[in-house]
Amino acid sequence: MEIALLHLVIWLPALGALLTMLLGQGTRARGWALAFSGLALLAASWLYIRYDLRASGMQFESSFLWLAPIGSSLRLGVDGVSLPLIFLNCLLTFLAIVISWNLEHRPQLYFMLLLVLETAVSGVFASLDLFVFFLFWELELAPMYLLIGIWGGPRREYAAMKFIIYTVSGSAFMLIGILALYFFTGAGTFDLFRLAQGARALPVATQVLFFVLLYIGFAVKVPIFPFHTWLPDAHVEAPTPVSVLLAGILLKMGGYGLIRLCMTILPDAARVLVPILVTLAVINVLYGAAVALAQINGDLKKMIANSSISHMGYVILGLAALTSTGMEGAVMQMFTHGTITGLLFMMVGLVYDRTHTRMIPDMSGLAPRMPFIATTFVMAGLASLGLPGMNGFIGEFLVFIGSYSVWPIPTILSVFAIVLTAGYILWMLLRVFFGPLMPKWQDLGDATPREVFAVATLLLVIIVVGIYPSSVVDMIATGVQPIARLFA
Amino acid sequence: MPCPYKRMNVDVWLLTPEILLAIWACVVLIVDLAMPSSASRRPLLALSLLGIAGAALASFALLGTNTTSFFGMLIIDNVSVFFKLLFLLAAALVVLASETFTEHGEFTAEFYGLILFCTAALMLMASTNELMSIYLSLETSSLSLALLASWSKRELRSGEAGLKFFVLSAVSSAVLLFGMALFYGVTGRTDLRAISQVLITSSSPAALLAMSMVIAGLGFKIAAVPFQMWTPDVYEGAPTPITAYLSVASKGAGFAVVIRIFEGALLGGAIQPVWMDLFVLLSLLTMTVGNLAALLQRNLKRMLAYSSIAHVGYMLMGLAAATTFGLSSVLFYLLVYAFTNIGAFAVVTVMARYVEGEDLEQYSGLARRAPVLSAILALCLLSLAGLPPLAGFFSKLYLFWAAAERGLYATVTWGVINSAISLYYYTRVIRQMYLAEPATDSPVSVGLAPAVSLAAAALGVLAIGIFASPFIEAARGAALVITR
Amino acid sequence: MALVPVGLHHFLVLGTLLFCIGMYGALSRSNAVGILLSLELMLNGVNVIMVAFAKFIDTPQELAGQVFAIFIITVAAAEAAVGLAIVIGVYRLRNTIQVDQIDLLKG
Amino acid sequence: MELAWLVPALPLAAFAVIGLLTLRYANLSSFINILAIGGSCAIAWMLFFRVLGGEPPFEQEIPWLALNLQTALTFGLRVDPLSAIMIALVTTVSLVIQVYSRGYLYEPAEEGEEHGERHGPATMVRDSGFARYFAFMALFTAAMLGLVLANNLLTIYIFWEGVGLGSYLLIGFWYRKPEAAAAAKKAFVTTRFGDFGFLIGILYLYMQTGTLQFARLAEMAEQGQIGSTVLTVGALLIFCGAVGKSAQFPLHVWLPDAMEGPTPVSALIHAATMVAAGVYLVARALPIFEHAPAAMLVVALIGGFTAIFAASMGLVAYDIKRVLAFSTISQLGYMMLGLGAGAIGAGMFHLFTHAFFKALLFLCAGSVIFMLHRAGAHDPVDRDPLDPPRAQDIRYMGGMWRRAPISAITMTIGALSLAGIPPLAGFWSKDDVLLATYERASQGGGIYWLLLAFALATVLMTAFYMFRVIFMTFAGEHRGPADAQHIRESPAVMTVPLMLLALPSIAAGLWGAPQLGNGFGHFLEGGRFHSSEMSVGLAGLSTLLGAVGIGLAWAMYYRRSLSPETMAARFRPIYLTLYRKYWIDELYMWLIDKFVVAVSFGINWFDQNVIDGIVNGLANAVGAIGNAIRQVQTGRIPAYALAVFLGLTVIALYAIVLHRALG
Amino acid sequence: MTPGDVFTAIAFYLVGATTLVAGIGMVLVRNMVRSALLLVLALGGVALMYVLLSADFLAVVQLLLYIGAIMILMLFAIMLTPGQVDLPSSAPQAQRITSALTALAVGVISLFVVLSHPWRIRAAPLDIVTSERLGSLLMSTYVLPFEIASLLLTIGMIGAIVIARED
Repeated sequence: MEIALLHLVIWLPALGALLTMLLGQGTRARGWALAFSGLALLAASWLYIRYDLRASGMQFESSFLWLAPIGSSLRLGVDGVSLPLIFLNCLLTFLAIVISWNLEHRPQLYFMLLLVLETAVSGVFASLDLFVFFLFWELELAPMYLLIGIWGGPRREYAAMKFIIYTVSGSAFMLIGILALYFFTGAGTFDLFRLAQGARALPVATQVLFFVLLYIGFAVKVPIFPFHTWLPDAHVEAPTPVSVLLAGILLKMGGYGLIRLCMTILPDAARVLVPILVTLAVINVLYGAAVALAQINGDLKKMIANSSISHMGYVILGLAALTSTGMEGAVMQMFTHGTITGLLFMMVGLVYDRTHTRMIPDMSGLAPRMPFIATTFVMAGLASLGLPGMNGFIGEFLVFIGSYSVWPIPTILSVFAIVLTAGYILWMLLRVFFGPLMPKWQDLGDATPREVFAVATLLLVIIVVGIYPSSVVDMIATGVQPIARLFA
Repeated sequence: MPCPYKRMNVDVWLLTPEILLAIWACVVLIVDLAMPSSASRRPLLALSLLGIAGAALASFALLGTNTTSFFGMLIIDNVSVFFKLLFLLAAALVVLASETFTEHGEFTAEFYGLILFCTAALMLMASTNELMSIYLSLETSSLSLALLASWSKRELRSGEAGLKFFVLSAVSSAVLLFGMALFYGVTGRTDLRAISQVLITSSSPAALLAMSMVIAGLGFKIAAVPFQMWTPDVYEGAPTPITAYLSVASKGAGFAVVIRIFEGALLGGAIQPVWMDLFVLLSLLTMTVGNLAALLQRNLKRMLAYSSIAHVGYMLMGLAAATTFGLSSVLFYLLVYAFTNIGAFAVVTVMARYVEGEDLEQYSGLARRAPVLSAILALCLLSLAGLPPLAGFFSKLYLFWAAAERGLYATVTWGVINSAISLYYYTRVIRQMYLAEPATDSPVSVGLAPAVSLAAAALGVLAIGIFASPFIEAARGAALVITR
Repeated sequence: MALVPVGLHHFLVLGTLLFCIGMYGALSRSNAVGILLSLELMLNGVNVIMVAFAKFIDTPQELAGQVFAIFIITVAAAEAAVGLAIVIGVYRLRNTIQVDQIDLLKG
Repeated sequence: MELAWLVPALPLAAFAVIGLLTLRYANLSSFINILAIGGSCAIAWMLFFRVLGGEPPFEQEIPWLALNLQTALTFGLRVDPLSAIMIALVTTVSLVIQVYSRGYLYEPAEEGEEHGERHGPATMVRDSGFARYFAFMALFTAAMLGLVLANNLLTIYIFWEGVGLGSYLLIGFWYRKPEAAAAAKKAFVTTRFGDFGFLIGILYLYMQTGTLQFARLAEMAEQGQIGSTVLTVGALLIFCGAVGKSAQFPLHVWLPDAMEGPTPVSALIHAATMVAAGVYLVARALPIFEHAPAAMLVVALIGGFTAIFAASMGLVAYDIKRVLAFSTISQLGYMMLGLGAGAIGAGMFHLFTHAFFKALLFLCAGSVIFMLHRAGAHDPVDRDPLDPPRAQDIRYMGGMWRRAPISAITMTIGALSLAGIPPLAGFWSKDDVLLATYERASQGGGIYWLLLAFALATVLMTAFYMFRVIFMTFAGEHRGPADAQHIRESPAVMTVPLMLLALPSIAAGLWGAPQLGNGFGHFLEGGRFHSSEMSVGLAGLSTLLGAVGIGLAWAMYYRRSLSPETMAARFRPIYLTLYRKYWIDELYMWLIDKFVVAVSFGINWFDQNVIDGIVNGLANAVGAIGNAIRQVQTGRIPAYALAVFLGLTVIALYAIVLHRALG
Repeated sequence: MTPGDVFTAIAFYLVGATTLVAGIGMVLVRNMVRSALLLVLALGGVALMYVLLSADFLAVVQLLLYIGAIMILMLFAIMLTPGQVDLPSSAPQAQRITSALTALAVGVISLFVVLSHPWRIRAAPLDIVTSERLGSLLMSTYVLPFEIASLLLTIGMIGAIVIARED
């Protein structure tokens, strides 16, 4: 029963996609999509509740031998690292479907792709077999490409192509890394833990090489400087719900890969490479913040996208600390960033739907015309700049406290970004919502109940987790414990 | 009265599929003569399919046989049966897809007949073990393909394609012949098995030159760089079903011969290190040239031609491994490649009725006009790009795997990078179909026969990947026969 | 390689030279029929080699070279027929068989 | 004592209820707010008296944030004399201000405002954000209460940021005014600079000591378990936060701008919340500071300097609220000076009294502004952006003494208290600070003499600028655009709070008066308190200086025997420097514009052109190679045949010659 | 060295030289008809070589099939493409030079190889009349290629007709 639960979470959306494809002509598609993503969300919530906090290690495991010739099994399981992310995935997809409700352009294909995406991402987080992991990883590509490419903005084709080329190039290296692990460990299996055992026997230089191969794949996804330039383009062009998913959950696949594959399988290499990782993390944090700040006269979405780069830098910083607190913070930061940036992109979308512009200088004083949107945008912004009481603070604080003892100077540099973040977020809010209302925006309306529902749900998560972090952190702590122990 | 040939170590039954096919080609021609000239030639399609099905049954019956006949010239083992079935499958799918092409043309019966003849020749190529038979069956297939390529007589490009194919194939086979002559001179044999016994220790310059010439001659057939120059032109100019057939069956036959000669006769010989290295070089060159040239190509058929060159590069990597696994992965690759390529070309064939030429522009917004058709093309292209969980990913994976097992890490890495690059041009087609707005809204209708072909291709692309195990096991079993 | 008696090497050299002359023709002719003619010369070069091997080489496969040569001549005949048919087909559409001008397909 | 959590929880709940449910009901919302703060006020006083009655410190905490499976950071509160005083103070002042706000939060009706030419009284309508205002006020109060009750650095940081949030929301309450929105942002970002240091301080201390509990830290510091370097660095980092929140130099720039919020908000910010938080933090962490003399010196230096520095700017400001703001900065400097001198009692006592009279002063100023608004004061269209709005510009006031006696009297009380005239509250507390500084100086700290001189000079300046305001506002004839006839006293809902606040402004000082046993100090520091003899000389000197200041103001602004204009003209460079606030805002703007933003634009350029340029260039290069390869496909048969033979040649050469040569 | 050898040598050099010269002429002359006739001469020379190589049957086949059938076909083709006979039948000079160099390279490599290789020469060179023997070989040992050749001819016939037929 419980094993089935995880399978339900993963396969329900796929089933939904199939049914949408077969039965969901026109706007009927959205009903199917909503139903199945809702069911998946329910299943994920149930899984979340049933998770045993006293145990560390994998739970809800199941395994089916699948590709006997190469020794790959469909082995699934979750721990405290992956389960929050799976839950986040289900939640964000559900909300993405809610806010796409009135989509008129080719809805059938759209909703089908969203569901496929959901299956792929959940699959990535639940796979314990690297080959299956890779399959799910790649499964996400085509839907994302089409989602950006069909429903995106004016430069959507360029952005979609950039996205896919970057990701595929990255995952090509990752595949080489996975195969290299397979061959050099001689384990004859893709089982994560068996590979991890085998990999420890390898010379450190070899491990470092493999780490780098895997790293490139994940670094593109996170994205880590200098592989990041696809992200702003993809975000700017992607439609709102897709941006939500892209920032909210897809980037997390990279961070997850780093901790689940790189760190778990190749701890010795991780130890060697952390100085570089830390440097990159700091660059990400400050560089992303600086570029976000530079968008103050530009594109709202680009600013948020670059803030994502900055915030994902914290994830890397936390991981590079190689302490349980740092890793916990990194995973928590992934979760919180998923909710916050998801919300931010949702808000940008709501504003854009009304003004049809994303250029910050074109907007001013919108708050009186859309009080709800303004309020929630401000709250999202505050969460993003790490205000305590919102969950963004929890992630950042854990990262800082975990990494400070190991990397004081890089941590201080990263902490400085909280000032920069406050600067650009508040500056942006100021210019968009406050001050005198431009006459041309006189007739804008506020959010519809459907939008209110989506926004409020995310906001609720942000605040509840912010006030009661144990609801997530405790689970994450069980998950990172075995990994951190590798470095103890 | 006992068969006189029994005494002479000749078992005609082993040739049943080829004979059946040849006879059936004649039957098609005769039935055509019997039909009134105004009647629809559609029944001929069914008739041809019947013949192919019969030949396929006959080939199936040979499965598991492992014998030689005709004084060692005919070899029937699982590899040859595999290739026979592969060619028959390609022929069947191409015949099905060609309905659109033949419906307005003349000489429909001759078209089908020639395909059947050609298939028979290719099947012979895959099951001979002797230089003369190889040469003759290769020439037979080349001639019929040259004729088929120039079949659209009012089409400027078709004639040009036929001429190019013909001249270059003749040049190449002259080179191949020189090589065979040298092999004969060095070993005194034309029988591959005997040649291999002599060459086990010899790596004289003459043997090496002979080998080089054979590589050059067969390089034409499989379209390896630098012998690939004809490929884009001919693929573009030839009628699309024939292009599909060229890219799958003819290329497959080329590989069959390469496998017989190199993985069979020359395996373990003194010159093995040389040809292994050569294959690696050719592989690198071929995949790179193919992929880069395809990158900005706007003509869909030409792009697929370059892509097929790139795929030869990948397969050469598997051959360069010179292991059972390498060979079996090449066989598997060919199977998957057959499904995907025929699927892609079938879409182009169907679309020929609706669009002018094959420029990508013509496929704008196809997803709106023909969602299923574009989905199949997209699947095939993504499979060619090697995106999981499609069949193309698995076939490529096994190939790289085999090469990696042999220690060809650099080659594999380069191959993976190439695959990533290749995604760009495959995606461009998908972009055109899904992202661009259609110029017209008129829907595209697909006839029954092409639909069957398309469905089979799509099914293959989807299913072979996910349920790869049995196929891979079968391929491994077949490969064992050769490399043992 | 003595001038006399004439042995295997002499014939091999002759065959090779014929092959290369034909090859030069195939490469430098711009008339399609000219290319076909050159190809015939190449095939004849190979034939000379084949037959020479048949005569001089120590082989259990008696006369294999000659048999091969017969088949090559057969192929050449069929090739000529098919090739000329194609050339005439091209000529009919384009009014030229200059291969330099037959370059609609390229790039 | 177990009810302590209710103190912040009640206002927080009020915030939630108003924010989520009753935003549409203005009156109801304000009542919810007042009820909640009233309730927490009652509890706070109860707790205060329990602590006063000698109950031991009470701590309560729950595990909140698991750092790993073994350890968790806690979320906890502590009721001890320090926090007991603070919660009582905060809730009381806040409650009074809430009540006042119900009257204040009206604005002239919108019609006709566009033209700016209206005269005569305005119809006052309730501000459209009435309910929102009370929600924010509740949040702000709750955050401050949480902050003072926190028992560890993490908890305090959480509420610390909450206070920042509250101030952001309230300063930007009239977000339609660009100045207000900008001021809100400025307040938040500037204090964030301080928080940056504070957060690092928390991380640093946690790494070095393994705990964030104040009690535990104090204990460890006392027992010498923490190295002195650690203490110094930790203390200084924490002090960074205090500098930001308490608007100490050089992070003081946000506070004058924070006047853009509604006046009761300013009252709250300046009196009991927000700015007091910095001082409170230092007081709370004083055990750490005490063992780090260098840090103490820095605190005193910053405090002393800020005191005189801010006071000097107050001398020339025309905005009634801005003068008060500078005075706040200056007084906060005092408190810091007191703390830096090692006298927690002095610093906190000044905080305590200051809360009352500064709240009083602001509410009075608010009352004046309200009256002027109601009387129809409006801004000309071409107002110099450097000038304050007319309703706040003391140059356009005057003569309100008769029309608004309650406001006038209470404000004068507040001003006297601030000027340190005995026996008002301000006198006692200011004297405490001076005394502490004096003692510290006489113990051999040369630099402390200078600080004492600063402090004394500040006394003079404070008295001067406060009475400059009093005289210009209330004395003489009305000079403003408002019709003097229509100026009349504010409603009772506003004046009653004024009167209520006037009482402690007069008398609160007695609790800490040495003559009366300095109950405050004893209560706060318990056994550690050492009462110092009041220095009559010092007290006399400061009183004298205060009187001189008042006299000077009287001479210049009442009797006009000294023309301020002439003075300004004569000392124009000085005047301008002060009036333009030493150009520090301009400097910061320049730094941000020309440095931070320029750098970020530079990085953005780098991102677009170099990083992305490389990527796109690579892609284009690959494409170009592909096209080049396609050039080989000339379509000519001889070329293709040539390729075959060339290929053959190369392969043959490789096979026969090269392969062997290469081994 | 027997007189037979000398006779053979003289015949070889005479015929060989003629063949080569005819071949070279064939690839060089501009007029296609002359080129075809020179090829006939070269092929005739090859036929004589077959005689020297004890391949009497082949010599006959060469004369009949090549010179009789193929060359007639070629001449037909040349005649059927009027206007093409006298056009520059060679490519531009640059291409001719590359072609020559390539041919030279292949020739040098091949000659080096065939001359340096230690061929296993049989003790007694083949010296019989081969026609009959060939016939029986084709019908027994080489029956498979023989069958394939018949398939080839069928295809060539059908295809050539279809392609060459005027619509």
